[in-house]
Amino acid sequence: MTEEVVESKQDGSKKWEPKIIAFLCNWCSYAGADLAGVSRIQYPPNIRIVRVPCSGRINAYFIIKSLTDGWDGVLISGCHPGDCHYISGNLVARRRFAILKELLEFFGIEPGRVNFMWASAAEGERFAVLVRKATEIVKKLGPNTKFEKKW
Amino acid sequence: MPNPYIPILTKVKSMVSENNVNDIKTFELEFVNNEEYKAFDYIPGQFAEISIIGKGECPIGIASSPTEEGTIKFTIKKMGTVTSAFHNCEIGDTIGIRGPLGNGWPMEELKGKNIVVIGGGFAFSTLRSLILYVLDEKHRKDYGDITVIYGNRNSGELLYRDILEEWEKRDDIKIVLTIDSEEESWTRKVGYVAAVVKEVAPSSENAVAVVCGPPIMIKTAQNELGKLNWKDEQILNSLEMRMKCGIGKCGRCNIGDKFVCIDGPVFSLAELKTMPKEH
Amino acid sequence: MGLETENKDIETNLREVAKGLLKDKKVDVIIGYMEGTLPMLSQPIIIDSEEDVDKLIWNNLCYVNLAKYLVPRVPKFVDSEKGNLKVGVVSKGCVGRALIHLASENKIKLDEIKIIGIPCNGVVNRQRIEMEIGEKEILEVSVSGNNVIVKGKDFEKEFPFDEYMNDLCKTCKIRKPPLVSKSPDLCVGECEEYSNIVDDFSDIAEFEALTPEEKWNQITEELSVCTRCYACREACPMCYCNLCFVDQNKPVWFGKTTDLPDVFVYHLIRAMHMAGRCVACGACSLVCPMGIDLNKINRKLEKIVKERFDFTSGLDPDVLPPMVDFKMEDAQEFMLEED
Amino acid sequence: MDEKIFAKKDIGKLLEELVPEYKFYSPTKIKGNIAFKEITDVKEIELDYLNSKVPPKDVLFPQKEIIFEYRYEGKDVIIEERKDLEDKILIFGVRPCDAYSFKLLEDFFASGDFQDDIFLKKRENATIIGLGCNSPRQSCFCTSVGGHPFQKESTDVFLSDLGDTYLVEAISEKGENLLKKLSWLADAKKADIEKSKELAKQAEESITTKFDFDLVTKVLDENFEHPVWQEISESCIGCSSCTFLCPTCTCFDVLDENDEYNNRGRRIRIWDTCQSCLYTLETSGHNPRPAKIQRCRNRIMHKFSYYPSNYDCLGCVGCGRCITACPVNNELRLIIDKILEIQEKNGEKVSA
Repeated sequence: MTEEVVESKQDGSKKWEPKIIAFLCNWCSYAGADLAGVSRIQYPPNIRIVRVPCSGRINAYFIIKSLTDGWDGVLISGCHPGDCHYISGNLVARRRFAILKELLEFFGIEPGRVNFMWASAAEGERFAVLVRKATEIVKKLGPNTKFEKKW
Repeated sequence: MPNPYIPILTKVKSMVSENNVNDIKTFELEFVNNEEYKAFDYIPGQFAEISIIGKGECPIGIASSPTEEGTIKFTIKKMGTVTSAFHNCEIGDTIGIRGPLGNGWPMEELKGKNIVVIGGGFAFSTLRSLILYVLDEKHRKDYGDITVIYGNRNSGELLYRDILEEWEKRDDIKIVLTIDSEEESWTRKVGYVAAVVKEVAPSSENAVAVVCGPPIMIKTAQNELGKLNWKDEQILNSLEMRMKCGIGKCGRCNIGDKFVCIDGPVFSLAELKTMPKEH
Repeated sequence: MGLETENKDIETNLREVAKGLLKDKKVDVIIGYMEGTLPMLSQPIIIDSEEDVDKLIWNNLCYVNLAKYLVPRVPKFVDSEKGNLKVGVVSKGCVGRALIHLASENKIKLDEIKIIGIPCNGVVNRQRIEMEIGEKEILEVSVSGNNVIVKGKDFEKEFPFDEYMNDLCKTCKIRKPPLVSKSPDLCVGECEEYSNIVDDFSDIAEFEALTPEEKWNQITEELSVCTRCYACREACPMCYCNLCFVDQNKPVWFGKTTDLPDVFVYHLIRAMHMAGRCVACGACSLVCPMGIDLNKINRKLEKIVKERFDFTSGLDPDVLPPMVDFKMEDAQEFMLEED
Repeated sequence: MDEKIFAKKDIGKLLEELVPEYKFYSPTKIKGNIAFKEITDVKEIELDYLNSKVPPKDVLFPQKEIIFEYRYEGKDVIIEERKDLEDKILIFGVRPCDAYSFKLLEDFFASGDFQDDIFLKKRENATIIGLGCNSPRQSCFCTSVGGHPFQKESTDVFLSDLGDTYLVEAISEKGENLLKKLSWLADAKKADIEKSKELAKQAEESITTKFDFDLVTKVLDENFEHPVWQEISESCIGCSSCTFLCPTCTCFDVLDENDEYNNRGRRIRIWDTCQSCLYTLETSGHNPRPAKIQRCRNRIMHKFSYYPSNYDCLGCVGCGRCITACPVNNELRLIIDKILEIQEKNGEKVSA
């Protein structure tokens, strides 16, 4: 993936910025992101949002494919446990995420590359805070180069 | 000899949707380099490996006849990854072709004979090429009577409608169109191809039947021909098989010790009967 | 322990039991193991007549997981008239577990099979021995006392069985097929359900303590020789998908080449699919023509599933596998939280 | 040209001299297995080996090979052909069975109206240094397929392992030229040549697996629909280890690999296997070889029936890799035995 290099306004130096793909569930987190926007709560512009019907829709393929495609980080957000629009989608997903998170770490992928969070439609502030946190984590890890193919 | 894996580059000149469902399109391709077009010397029934570079490659029968100058045509149904990519093409997109590949219809051997063309569904593309070739004024005198039996599921699936209309107006070719079940405003035949073959009862005398279509149609039509005293040697088929290279190297299109890509795709029924039933 | 004598007893009993089952028409066919043509191998065999029972063997080289032949059933297990035949499956612990787990996924019906349980004390890690022998031909393998004796043209080497056992067998607690009350299966020899091995996953602790970089290096080195022949997938009783994710082409999820990222991703996702399903038979590693060791990954999965969901696969056909189940109170310490 | 002698300890000298000119492939140990890899350091060379796990076929026909590279510029495509096909390759220490496989591959890729340019160019630029096989394995049967543990066909230089030294013979013109460059090689003594002959004889005698493949081909041709195929395919799990480790298997799949962020990509070919269900699966869902029985049969028929009828030779070099690799021990020797049994049974019927 082409690296995102952002020119700093203060001193003109060029700095690497991570690109993060965010899968947000339609009912809570996507609305939460919306709320953050409407409420003019600032959060880092590093995330690119993909709206999915439910966090239960998120397959491990999506996450790993994102990493192989060169995204520096993956962020997944769904409704809080118990609040799922489809009753238990996020609970099934949570088990999947738990396994994936541990496996990725076991396979030597930095644990911070893939982050999971819950954010409801009313939590614009929380959404912004956690996105900021995830961005910081990924920024510290640096560019994702492990899946690059030789050309 | 040039590397046979390198495609010749062409551009999409036009795209025509062929059926009501809009999942079959005919692509007209124009060669980037005219020299390469001149070297692209093919006969009806041959195929080419065409690719959208970056999406992949697939073998498709050439639908145009060598008598149509300037471009070549492919009729493609939207099925898998590559064919879907074709349907997303725009005019001017680059298409790679490798070919012509395989042995086409035996045009030399057919000379002086009556030809019965039996086609079903979208497999009609190489038959279109054959008929156009035979009807061309340069070649028409070389061949005997031509009968075309062409069946489809419904009238909306009928390919090449304008050209069929033209043919119907001519008196040196007999066109029999049929659809599986009755429809309003359909004035031609109704019924499966095999039944129509029985009804038309083409004579096997000094004739060759060219059969192309879905497996079940091929089988039933061949049975009917058999009943009409056609010999296995007189019945020609064009086979389809999964292919990657089209030049006999990638291995997968073998039926027994024959490769469909280089020994076929045209086989007579007599030949097929000596081969394993792995097609 | 005297492996050889113990095995001989089992073998004799097994043949008797098999004969009885076939004679009384309790089963139509039996799938078991027979002598291989190479010293380090055994061969699966399907028998349907009493005369053939003497071909059945049991030793520490019987490592193929026979459950593989039931999902989908091989043609010999289906009769054109009677439909599914009753199959007796010679089952060591992990084969039994695989059958039971497959039953919990509704892939087989336990009343259509008969588990012929066998106490197993582990299979030989043939790849490790082959690699240690190196470029010499092994002509004969025998087991004596606690040693695997490997003989060749001009060498003879002993390997302590405890150490050269397949890694998953070392920590295996379920050495005989778990007996499910619903289907009265039988066991050759005594059948206690668990042996008292304490399993604290210490075997992977060392690896887990490494930094991501070190883990990455070790795993990628291990996987670098993978030829993508998918023997691991084909030998795994749990891999029964009609179309594997690597073969899907609409869309193409992951590359099919032997480039490192593609190989890595294949093994990562395959592991993901094994969570809560792996029955620790070790077939994937033992069949690998390149000798790739996947056991560590399988152990990690076992650990995650045990610790998080307190689940061990293949014990009870009526318990939902963890990945299709959930609890409100599942741990979620890995989720991002505000500080 | 006369035979030469070359001390094993001088291998470094050989490497040093040849590396500037050639890509030097030699047996080396990777994760416990012998593999043919490009090397530059003498320490990597492994001289004591039976045979490599993956055949040296993968030097000339690698698992993943770039056919061409392309670039997109708007709607135009620019195709770049490979330029590295002219590189000179040297493969050191190829066993006679594998060397013979190069001949089969060459004949196959050159057959018909279309030549596989990529393989043939590489083959043309490759020099093969063969190495006699002193101790064939039990699973080896090269003598039954027209080979020999000391067969020199399709090698350029042939070595015989005499212990501390190799006896060196130039076989082809390419080999002679190579040896001319290595002027420091000493002439071989008569005793060395005798010893090499003795070793060849011993090796040949040690091969116990023997088949009459003319008969096998005949039986196969007549028994395509025989129920024995059900029996043969019964325990096969379809893992395709046999085809991936086979020195004569050539099937491949063609894919496009994209670097989407840079508007470029490459068309590649990767090994494929007739043991996979997807190998013949068509987009329509139709599969000409849907079950294991057909796929198992296809592999055996291809090697021992289709090959003889198309190319007039067996498609097998007798290396025995498929025998040792089969995880369920459904190995070639057993399969051939079962096939020959048909003949025996038929013979009994006739005589009775």
